[in-house]
Amino acid sequence: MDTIGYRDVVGWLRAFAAVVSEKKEFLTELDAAIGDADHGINMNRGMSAALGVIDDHAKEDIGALLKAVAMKLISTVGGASGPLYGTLFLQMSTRTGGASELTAAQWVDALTAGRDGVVARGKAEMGDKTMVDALTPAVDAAREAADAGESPAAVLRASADAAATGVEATIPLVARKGRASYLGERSAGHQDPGATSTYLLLDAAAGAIGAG
Amino acid sequence: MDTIGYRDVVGWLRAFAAVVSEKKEFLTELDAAIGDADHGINMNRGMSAALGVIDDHAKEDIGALLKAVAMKLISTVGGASGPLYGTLFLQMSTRTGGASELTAAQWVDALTAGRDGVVARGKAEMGDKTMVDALTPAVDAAREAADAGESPAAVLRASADAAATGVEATIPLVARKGRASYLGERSAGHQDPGATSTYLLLDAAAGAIGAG
Amino acid sequence: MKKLINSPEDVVSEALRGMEAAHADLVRVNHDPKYLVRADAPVKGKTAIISGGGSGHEPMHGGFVGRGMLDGACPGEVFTSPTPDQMLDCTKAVDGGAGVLHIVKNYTGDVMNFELAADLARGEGIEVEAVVIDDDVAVKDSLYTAGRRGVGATVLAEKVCGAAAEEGRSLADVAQLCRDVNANARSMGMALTSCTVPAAGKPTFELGDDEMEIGIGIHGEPGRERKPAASASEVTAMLAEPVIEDLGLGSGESVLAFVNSMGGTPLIELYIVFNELKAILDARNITIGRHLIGPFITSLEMAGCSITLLRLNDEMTRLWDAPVHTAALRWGA
Amino acid sequence: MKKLINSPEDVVSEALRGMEAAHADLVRVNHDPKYLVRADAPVKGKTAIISGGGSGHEPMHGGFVGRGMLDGACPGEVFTSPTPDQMLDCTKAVDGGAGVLHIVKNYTGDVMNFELAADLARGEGIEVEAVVIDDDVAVKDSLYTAGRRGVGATVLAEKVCGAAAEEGRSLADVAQLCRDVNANARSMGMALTSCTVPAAGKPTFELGDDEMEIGIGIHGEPGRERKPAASASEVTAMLAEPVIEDLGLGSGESVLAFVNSMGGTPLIELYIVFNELKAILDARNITIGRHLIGPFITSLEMAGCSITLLRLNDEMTRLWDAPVHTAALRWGA
Ligand SMILES: Nc1ncnc2c1ncn2[C@@H]1O[C@H](COP(=O)(O)OP(=O)(O)O)[C@@H](O)[C@H]1O
Ligand SMILES: Nc1ncnc2c1ncn2[C@@H]1O[C@H](COP(=O)(O)OP(=O)(O)O)[C@@H](O)[C@H]1O
Ligand SMILES: [Mg+2]
Ligand SMILES: [Mg+2]
Ligand SMILES: [Mg+2]
Ligand SMILES: [Mg+2]
Repeated sequence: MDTIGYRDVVGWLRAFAAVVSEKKEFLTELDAAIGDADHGINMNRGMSAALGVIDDHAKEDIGALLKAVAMKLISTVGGASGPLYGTLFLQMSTRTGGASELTAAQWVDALTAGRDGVVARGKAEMGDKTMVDALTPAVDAAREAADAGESPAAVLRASADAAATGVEATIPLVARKGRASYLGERSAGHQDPGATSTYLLLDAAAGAIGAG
Repeated sequence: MDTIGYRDVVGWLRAFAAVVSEKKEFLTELDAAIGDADHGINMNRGMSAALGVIDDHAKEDIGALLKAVAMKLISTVGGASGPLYGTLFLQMSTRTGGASELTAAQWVDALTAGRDGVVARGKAEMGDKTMVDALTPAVDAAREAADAGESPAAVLRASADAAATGVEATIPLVARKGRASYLGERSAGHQDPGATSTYLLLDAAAGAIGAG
Repeated sequence: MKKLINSPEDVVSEALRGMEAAHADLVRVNHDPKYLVRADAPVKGKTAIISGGGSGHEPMHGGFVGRGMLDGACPGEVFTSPTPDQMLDCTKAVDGGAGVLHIVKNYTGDVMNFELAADLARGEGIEVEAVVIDDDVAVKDSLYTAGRRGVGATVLAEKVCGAAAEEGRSLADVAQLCRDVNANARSMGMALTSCTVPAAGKPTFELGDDEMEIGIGIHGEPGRERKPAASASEVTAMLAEPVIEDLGLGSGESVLAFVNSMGGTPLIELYIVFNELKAILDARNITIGRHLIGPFITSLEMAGCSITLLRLNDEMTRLWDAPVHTAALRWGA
Repeated sequence: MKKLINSPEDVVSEALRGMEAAHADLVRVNHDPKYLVRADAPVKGKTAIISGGGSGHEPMHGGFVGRGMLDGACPGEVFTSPTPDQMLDCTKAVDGGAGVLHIVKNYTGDVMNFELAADLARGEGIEVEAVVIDDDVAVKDSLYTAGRRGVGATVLAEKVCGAAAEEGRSLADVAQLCRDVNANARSMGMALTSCTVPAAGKPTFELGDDEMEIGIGIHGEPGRERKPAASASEVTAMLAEPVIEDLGLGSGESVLAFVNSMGGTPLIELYIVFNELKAILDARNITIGRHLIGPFITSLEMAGCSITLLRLNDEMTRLWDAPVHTAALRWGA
């Protein structure tokens, strides 16, 4: 396959909802260590609600679907991750409006817009120990793979792998944004929950779309 | 020795204060099981304060000393045991006013008056699982020994031994007076704290006066 | 034991100094013996009301001293009745010539100490009446036991009688009203955790991770029954139903519903319980005419709650609504 | 986890129903999306004030809705910021034409969600100002971090600004006053125990039997430093001194001293802390002009306390004293 179709996107979102539900406790435990023990709960509340939106969505319009998911996340997640994930999907939707399939390059454009939206909203930089630390390497790796003419499946795999490395890299960091920043030095030695869920998001894409 | 002198009484009260301080945690634990975990603390607060009264007491008047101790207990112990022990000593003092020594028979009269005061104030009967269950057998045994012409030391030993048996006997009882009564059947199987401190009082008398 | 205290012996006296520092506009504190009275005590010609009991139930009683409620309060050691000398001096300090009502919770220690104090006060020419509150349905009331404990109804009686006294009612009247409140109020409490008396240093009882005690009193003493922990809806029914039965509340009646935290249960959970209580009362067509929700008669940091229902009539409702200005209850002033 | 709840998912909605059942005279509740507004909202011509944040801090914020304080409040899930749709609808429901102030605690989530809501409300033609409260000295304030957290000063700002709005002051005025309160208030908190988020089912962190966390926030998040548990006197100094330094309080100044329970710490201990705080302030010749003592901004059942000091001037004192009638704070009404 050389494009990502509407059904692939649906599969991706469903897979993400499934893995968030499955790893809910794990994400919450990560947040307990350096935050307030709700990240898994927050994401699961949002993605469960998003499932309804996905089911109800009739038009094969990737942008419209991503926008509907974004709005649902904004109105159900709360916390820091609600506006951040909401913004990620919302910005992706602006690049994919009307499309029923995306080339690898279009996907990378959308993801880049999503990442830029997250940065604009949360003002975190690389190394602040946030989801940006997973998102930015993922965007870079995806772009590189797409520029090299790789298949969508390979592009998605590359971005998921880069996100995984980014998540690892958050462990030693001292948080400078979000709730974990209140811990100062004590935040070092723990993996960032938001970066972790971001990796799960991108890994779900690689799994669902690569397999499709 | 065939009488109980003023110095014996002082020795008794000091010995009681010492044993209450030593067994404070134990008495409190007994109270934790069927009451509110303060009997040792209450008695210790009272007897520590009573020590000051004893030290300050100049006149060799047993009744006056017992009265002073009674008033101190009433104003420092609180709870159920404050008025009860206060009344015990107060009634004993009414039978010993002006005396600087007591015969065994006079001692038994005083103790009987004390017991009657406790019963009048608390309205507990034998078998209600209270300090009366230690006091009444002790009074009976003391009277029997005194009537048989035994020495004060023997009379005191007999009453302490009877109190010990009385304490044992409280274990299977269901409490019908005091805080333990709220537990109903669940109070059975536990030794009554007030009966236990009463045994310690009478045992202190046997130890201090028998030895003196 | 972890507590914000300096030493167990000083808990009561230091907290009293804190009350004094905070509420000098409302209360005057005496330290030896310990009692507090409203700032303008004695109020000449007014029936005075005092109460007292072990500490550890804050805000009761000290937090209820002030206009429209108590004239004085005597704090004992934690969970231990105060002593007659405190009660006597407090009685003398509040007597404005119209006599003093002692509101006594039915615990052997409290009753006996207040009896001694009343005898002494009468000996000094002060008219004293005592009313014993015994509203706890968890305890069987019997001639052969210490009888029911005094719990939540105490707070309600102090408020209602305080308002009546403020209106100039006689000692006999206020005492009768206090008996009426007691006769029309019942309570039941439960605990999810024990509490730790500072001087004891460890929890009074141990509860397993999925156990609760139903029918506890307010001294950290164990209850009548240990059960598996249950939902708010089940717990509320276990507490409310015996109360409703015992009061004989019928369709069409109106009650004051008092949902109380034992200390460690947060407000968010009290509102969940209140929501359940409302459903139970609605189903029986009993109206919640007034309510009180919060930690008012506590057992240190114990987690759990109690429910008190008071059958309301117009007069009690009016007296409940009357202005009150104390550290812990305040409205209309 | 033992709590008086039915199921973790329903905690917030059922507690809200409890609030609705209890306080229909004070508040009107909307369930989807969740918010509450004062019973007479919108008040025509009055600057409206709303706040909101995660649940689990009760009585904040819902307990502060009513005359003289908040016009509306948005409860999020436990310890999770509410969402922009709640804030938007609440803003619309309270706007009386004079604009709406959003009082926002400085947490990334709260700030971002309120930003979204303010954008949406402005898009619908409602004038909105937002003031971010960041009074927690435990957190270093830096351009490169999320900055200080909003804690105890929030309660004080809501009361003072509520009184100003009630007097008819403009949105710009009330917002400026809110910034003034924030600039003159600092807080620091500590925990003796963790708390358990219902949906998580176990304590957020574990503290040893003789450990405490100094510098905690209000979300059960660990603090900056774990220390051996200490006496009330030492703990009070650890909290009060950084607050006094950071505020630059000097001899002769007057403060509002707010001693707050995190939920599980009983009132008797708060008064001990207040007594210590008084001694510390006395030694520096700082007067306690006003005070607030109790559980007002809590973290579920967490044991611990926080101290907030607000530098008072005559206007703030007057606004603090102005009548307020809410579920949790009430005087002069
Ligand atoms: N300013 C920010 N920019 C980007 N990501 C952030 C920012 N602040 C927090 N996050 C992410 O949000 C995650 C926490 O989300 P969550 O626990 O759901 O919200 P909250 O912190 O409000 O409880 C963090 O692990 C981090 O990855
Ligand atoms: N009515 C009573 N008559 C005699 N003794 C009583 C009575 N009520 C209680 N007691 C005794 O008091 C003891 C408890 O004393 P204590 O713990 O100091 O007081 P409290 O029960 O007020 O906490 C009981 O163990 C019992 O022996
Ligand atoms: Mg979180
Ligand atoms: Mg006891
Ligand atoms: Mg006791
Ligand atoms: Mg959160």
